[in-house]
Amino acid sequence: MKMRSLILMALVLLMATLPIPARAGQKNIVYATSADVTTWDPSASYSTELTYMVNIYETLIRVNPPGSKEPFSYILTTGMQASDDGLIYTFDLRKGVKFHDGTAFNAEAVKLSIERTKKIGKGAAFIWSDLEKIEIINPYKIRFIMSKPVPLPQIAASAYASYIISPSVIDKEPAWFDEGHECGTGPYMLKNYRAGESWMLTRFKDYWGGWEKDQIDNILVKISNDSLVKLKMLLSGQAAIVNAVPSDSYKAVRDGKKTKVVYGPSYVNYIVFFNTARPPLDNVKVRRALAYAFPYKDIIKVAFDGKATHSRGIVPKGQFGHDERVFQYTFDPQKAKALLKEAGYGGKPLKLVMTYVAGNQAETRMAPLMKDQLKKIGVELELKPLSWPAQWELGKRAEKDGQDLFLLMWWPTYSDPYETLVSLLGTEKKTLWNFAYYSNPEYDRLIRKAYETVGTDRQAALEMYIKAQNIIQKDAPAVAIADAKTAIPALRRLEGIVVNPAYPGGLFFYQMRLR
Amino acid sequence: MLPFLIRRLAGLVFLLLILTMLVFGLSRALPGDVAAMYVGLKAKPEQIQKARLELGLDKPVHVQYLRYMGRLLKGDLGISLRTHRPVARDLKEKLPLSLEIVLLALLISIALGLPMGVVAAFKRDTWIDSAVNMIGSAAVSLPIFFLALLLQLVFFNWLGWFPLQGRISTMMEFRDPLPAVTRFGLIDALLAGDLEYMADMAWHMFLPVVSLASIPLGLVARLSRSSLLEVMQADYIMAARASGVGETVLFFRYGLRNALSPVLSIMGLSMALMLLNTFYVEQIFNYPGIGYWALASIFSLDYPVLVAITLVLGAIYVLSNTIIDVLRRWVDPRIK
Amino acid sequence: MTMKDELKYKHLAEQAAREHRRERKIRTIAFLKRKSAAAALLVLVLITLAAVFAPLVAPYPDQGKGAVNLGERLQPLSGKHLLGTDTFGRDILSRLVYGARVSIFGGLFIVCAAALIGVPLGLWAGYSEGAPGVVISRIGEILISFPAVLIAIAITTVIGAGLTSAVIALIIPWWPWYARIIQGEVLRLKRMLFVEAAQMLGYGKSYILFRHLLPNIMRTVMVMMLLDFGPAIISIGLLGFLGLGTQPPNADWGLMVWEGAPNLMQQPWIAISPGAAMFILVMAFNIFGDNLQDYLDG
Amino acid sequence: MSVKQKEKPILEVKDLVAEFTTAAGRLRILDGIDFSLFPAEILALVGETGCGKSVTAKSIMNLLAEQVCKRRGKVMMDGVNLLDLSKKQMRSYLGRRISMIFQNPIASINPVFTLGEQIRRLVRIHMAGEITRVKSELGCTTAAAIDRLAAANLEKVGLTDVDQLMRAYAHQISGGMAQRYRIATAVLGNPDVLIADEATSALDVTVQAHILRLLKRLSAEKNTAIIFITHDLGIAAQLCQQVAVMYSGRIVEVAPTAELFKNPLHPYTRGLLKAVPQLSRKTGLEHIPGTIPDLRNPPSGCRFHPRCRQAMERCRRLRPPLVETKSHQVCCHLYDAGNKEAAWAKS
Repeated sequence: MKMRSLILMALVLLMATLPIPARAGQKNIVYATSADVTTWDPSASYSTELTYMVNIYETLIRVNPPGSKEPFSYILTTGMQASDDGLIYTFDLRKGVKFHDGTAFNAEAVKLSIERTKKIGKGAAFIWSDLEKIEIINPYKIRFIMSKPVPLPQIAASAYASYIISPSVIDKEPAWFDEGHECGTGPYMLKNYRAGESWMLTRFKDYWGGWEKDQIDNILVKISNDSLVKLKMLLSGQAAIVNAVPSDSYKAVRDGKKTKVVYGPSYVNYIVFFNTARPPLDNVKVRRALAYAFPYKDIIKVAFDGKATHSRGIVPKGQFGHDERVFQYTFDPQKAKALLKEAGYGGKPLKLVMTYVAGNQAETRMAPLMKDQLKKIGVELELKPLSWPAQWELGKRAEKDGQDLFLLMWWPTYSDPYETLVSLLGTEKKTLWNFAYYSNPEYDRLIRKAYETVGTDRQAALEMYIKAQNIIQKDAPAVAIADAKTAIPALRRLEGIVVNPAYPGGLFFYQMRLR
Repeated sequence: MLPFLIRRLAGLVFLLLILTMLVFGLSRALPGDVAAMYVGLKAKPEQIQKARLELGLDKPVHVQYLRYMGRLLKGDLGISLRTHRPVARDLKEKLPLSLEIVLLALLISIALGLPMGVVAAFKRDTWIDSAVNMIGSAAVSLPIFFLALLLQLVFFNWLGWFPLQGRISTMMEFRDPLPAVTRFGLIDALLAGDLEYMADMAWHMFLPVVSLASIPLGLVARLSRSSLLEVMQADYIMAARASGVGETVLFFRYGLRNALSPVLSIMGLSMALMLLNTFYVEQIFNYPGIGYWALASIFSLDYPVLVAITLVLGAIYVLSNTIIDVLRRWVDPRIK
Repeated sequence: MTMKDELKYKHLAEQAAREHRRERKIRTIAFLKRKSAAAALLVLVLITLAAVFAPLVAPYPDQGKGAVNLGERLQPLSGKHLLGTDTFGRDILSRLVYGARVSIFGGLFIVCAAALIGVPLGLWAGYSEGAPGVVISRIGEILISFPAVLIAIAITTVIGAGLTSAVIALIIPWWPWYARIIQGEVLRLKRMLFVEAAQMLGYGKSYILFRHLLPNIMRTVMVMMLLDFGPAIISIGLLGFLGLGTQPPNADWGLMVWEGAPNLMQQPWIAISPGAAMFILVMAFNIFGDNLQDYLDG
Repeated sequence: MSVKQKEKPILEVKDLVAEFTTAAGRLRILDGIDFSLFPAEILALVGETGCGKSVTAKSIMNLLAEQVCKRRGKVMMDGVNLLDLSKKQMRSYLGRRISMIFQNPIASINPVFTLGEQIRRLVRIHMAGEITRVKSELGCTTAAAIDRLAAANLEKVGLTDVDQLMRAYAHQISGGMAQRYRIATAVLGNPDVLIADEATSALDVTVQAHILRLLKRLSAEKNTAIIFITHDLGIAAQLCQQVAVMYSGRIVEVAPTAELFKNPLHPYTRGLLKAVPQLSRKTGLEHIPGTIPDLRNPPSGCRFHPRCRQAMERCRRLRPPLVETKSHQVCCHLYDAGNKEAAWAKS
């Protein structure tokens, strides 16, 4: 081994002689993350690439973080009027906006983009299903005509499927985009794309918003699935911002002299589905018993480093539809035991299987805690961590032979509870997301009605949503465990990190400043 | 020699054929709706159906297989379900990165292991000998993932001599990438005359290479020692000695060359082993080669990628063994 | 042969036998005199005992089996927890002891199974040259060139992750090595013995073959199995590390390293103790195996 | 020719003892070997396998690792005791003054180098003088000179088609050729003593004959003394002037060939002769009852006594001295003073 250390020394000396210069004057940061890209096609994009999409492309309007005065802020528009029946929306488009290739932004671009998305029909294109047609009134005035009074603003501001693409590339195949090409109006442009490895977001000089000092020139994105590596990168200052560090390390980062953790609301929540299609979980009492047996507080402490809220219904905290009037299950072993006894499972221990995603830090941490507590009420929970596709596949064909409990991490596509409520527990002919295999016509009717009311009478809609959620809490086909908070570890020098739960994982680098 | 090579090549083709059948069959037999994965999270049924047609998954398996082989011959390995990029293109980018560190590791393990073994044998039953023995055993006993983590802990956290992760410093990545000529980073950097870049890459490769080299190094050191000791007992050595040939010549020329062939034959195995170990090393050092890629694809059941990787690994395994057999014939004329 | 001759041969045979026994006794003593061998053996025995009597040895058996203990999360090394506790407050030492079961018995199973499958096939392939030989070695080649991780994935997606699937996944590419070696051995011995047989007339070839073959083979296999133990244990660890082996909350050294890795900076002991344990065990096996090999080669 | 030569011996072995330290304990393989070898003499060293013939040769050549084999006694070559020499010093003797060939010729040629490569190296080591001579004579390069000499040496031992042979490898040539080649390499330094250890046992009869003739010629031409180790009395008879019979680490009888066959004195020699011609390891035991003694605890006194039909009480106690009869040297109590008559009576 002497030899090795010699070589090592030699190399170190070599390094010393070769200083690695930083680009003077430029504000460059590294973002280390596991958020990889599944497609660069803004019409089809429906996954983690959102982080970058919101910097490259823009939507007509953007949902503001909870607690803002205004629900929306205008991006590619300057104004919006809705008809009373909530079927027609008119937008005034922003003038003087350029796409990255210099093409001018105008009504045609909007029409073509939305229609392209609808035509391709990938990703979240379904959000446009109630759009009848788009009319260009003049180059800077455009009108959306809907078949039903659905909440168009939320849709137009959706994190997916509502980006405006330059007419110059509107006919390109998805493959062309996936090579790493783009043409949006956003403040940053994509450069040096190495799939699954790294790429760069670099400043778009003629961004309509203009540039001030301390804004970031280049963001180097480095894909890293290893939270330990990301922690080390952050602590050593190699990375200015990362998407996660090991659960037990947040405190250290939070209290670090150079590092901080920016917390913000998030619509991500963790939900356990009970297999209502077969015993013993076809018995509502057993389902409730389990709901009472989960150690919510411990889970939040161990799996979320204390930074999450005990769920109240499957609509996450902060999202429209979440309400204190929704019933909340709490940790109560006695009640759980009692319910089990009522259900006739007093004596012999129950054997149940729970699947979850092996790679998900939070889930791998909450699972053992659940197992431990269920044991105390006489339920033997077998843990079955799987890769996501395997878990999903099992769930889809699982009514009879698959899991009993399905632990799911979920986030809504756009900021209205309908999607969550219908996808997760609405009646499905062929299972896709409803891993409780639950079907309740009354519930289905209720949420649909709410969805169609929200555009005109928000309050009435809210009441309906609450009613619907309480139906769920009563039948307990699924119980939400925790509503996560977004936690973004970063260097203290990096300011202006804003968390917007409507854009899960989205980082608006344009708003950041590097001091 | 030529017929031998032809035979081996035929063997390779045969092997790959079987492998494709196996892996392809598996990828279709195993659970995991390929179409759904292709569409991605939150896919809607109609989208999945669309994708199924798009990918020709509605056809019977053997038809799919034939299509696949047809495309394979054209060098098309399909589309990644996860990144929706052509697998062949990613393979072209990532394989060289891994080969680079694997070959370096192989080089190191020979360059250090052989001398270690030889010296140990020459200084038989001295402290040197037992030291080499110990080091050898230790090297083959270290679980690769544990070694990698330890190296990180020591050389990054404590000593700070070597970088933590990646293949080049982030500072470097803000520059424009090198022209990809050979796609072997070091060579490309050299061709581009960018020594700084090259040094930086070497610096980043060091820890991964060391982790990979550990096991082969141990194997080589131990094997070269034992086989050399055995050879030195042989009649022809004694005969040469009896006719007055000096010890050093006996040992380092007559002995060593005879001892070489078993050492060589361990190399093929080491190659295969190291390629598998890249799965771990690249994960831990965040080094974007096929190992890293493979692992990511494994956990998302990205079948097209997995098939491709299996084929490549199989091919490399056979080829490296062939090369080694050629070398062995060269050092030992007896092998027929 | 005359009566007298027979008696004499009998006498000679006995003498030879006595010689042999004596030889072996002396060599065994010499073998155990080696410090390294003795030390290795000691380590192996201790770890094996710990594994077998885990419930008695482990300070907190239930935690070894996975019961969480949130009161004492991430404790450093202390009198109460000799090797500290992990993120669920579980006593690392207890988990090591239970993890040893996986490593030792898993390894044992793999090696034995590989030998049980590989040796007969190898014998067959070597004895009846031609078709069987070719087929077996071809199959072997394919399986060997097939990454175990992928096999593991395949099995896991079907029967779910777990020690069983990991072990199966490892046996599949493992047995061909035995088949290969044995086949070669048989061929070599055949050549050798037929030459001899040609010299000493009278003996039937197959008789010679088998009288000499089996003992030789058995020795080779024995050494091979012993030397394979280390790699087998490491391989299990590798799969465990990827989450393709033992499933939480059960203990497995590879899995423990994976669980501990994220805390490597604040609580290094969580990942280092299982890694070190694995290293020590494998090292012990290798040293013992080497010595035994020298010993058998005389 | 008689044992008492006028000229002084070229090699003189006195009370050579070799002890092996093995896992099984210390073994006294050689228990005091005495013999002398005269220029151009061919001495046969005969005995059953395991009696220590080869060990004798190898201890003379110092080919055995020190840590394994401890040697005592004298191996005198013109006034120097070879046992006192270090391996380094010994090398100046090996191949030049004393050389050796082995039982299995093919195994004793390095398989991975061409014959040419190996003999050239020996030429370079041993024939520096000739090389310069040849160079000056033919005005050719060193390499060419070496080739020439190598070829010449091979032709001397009756090998034909030399160029091709030099390009060949050990596994490509026959046993006979291999042994000729080995002889060529062994004698190219013109050693005074050549030890041939079972040099012909592995070869078939016709080839054997050739090799024997070759050795005879050599010793005649270059007046090399040869120690010819064999278990085959027949060959010994054909080739050698002098025969030494070994038993369990001792030389029990030395005599001129004819004399020995006519009138063997030692009971063991007699036993051996009875076994001729089909004497060989397996059948040898049948004619002399019992087996080779266990060297871990050799029989007291005369090591042969357990198998000796004429064993007397003193044989168990005393180690017999080397007795000089008029033509023999014999190591047996039958022949020391007082017992001669008895012996003659018996024979």
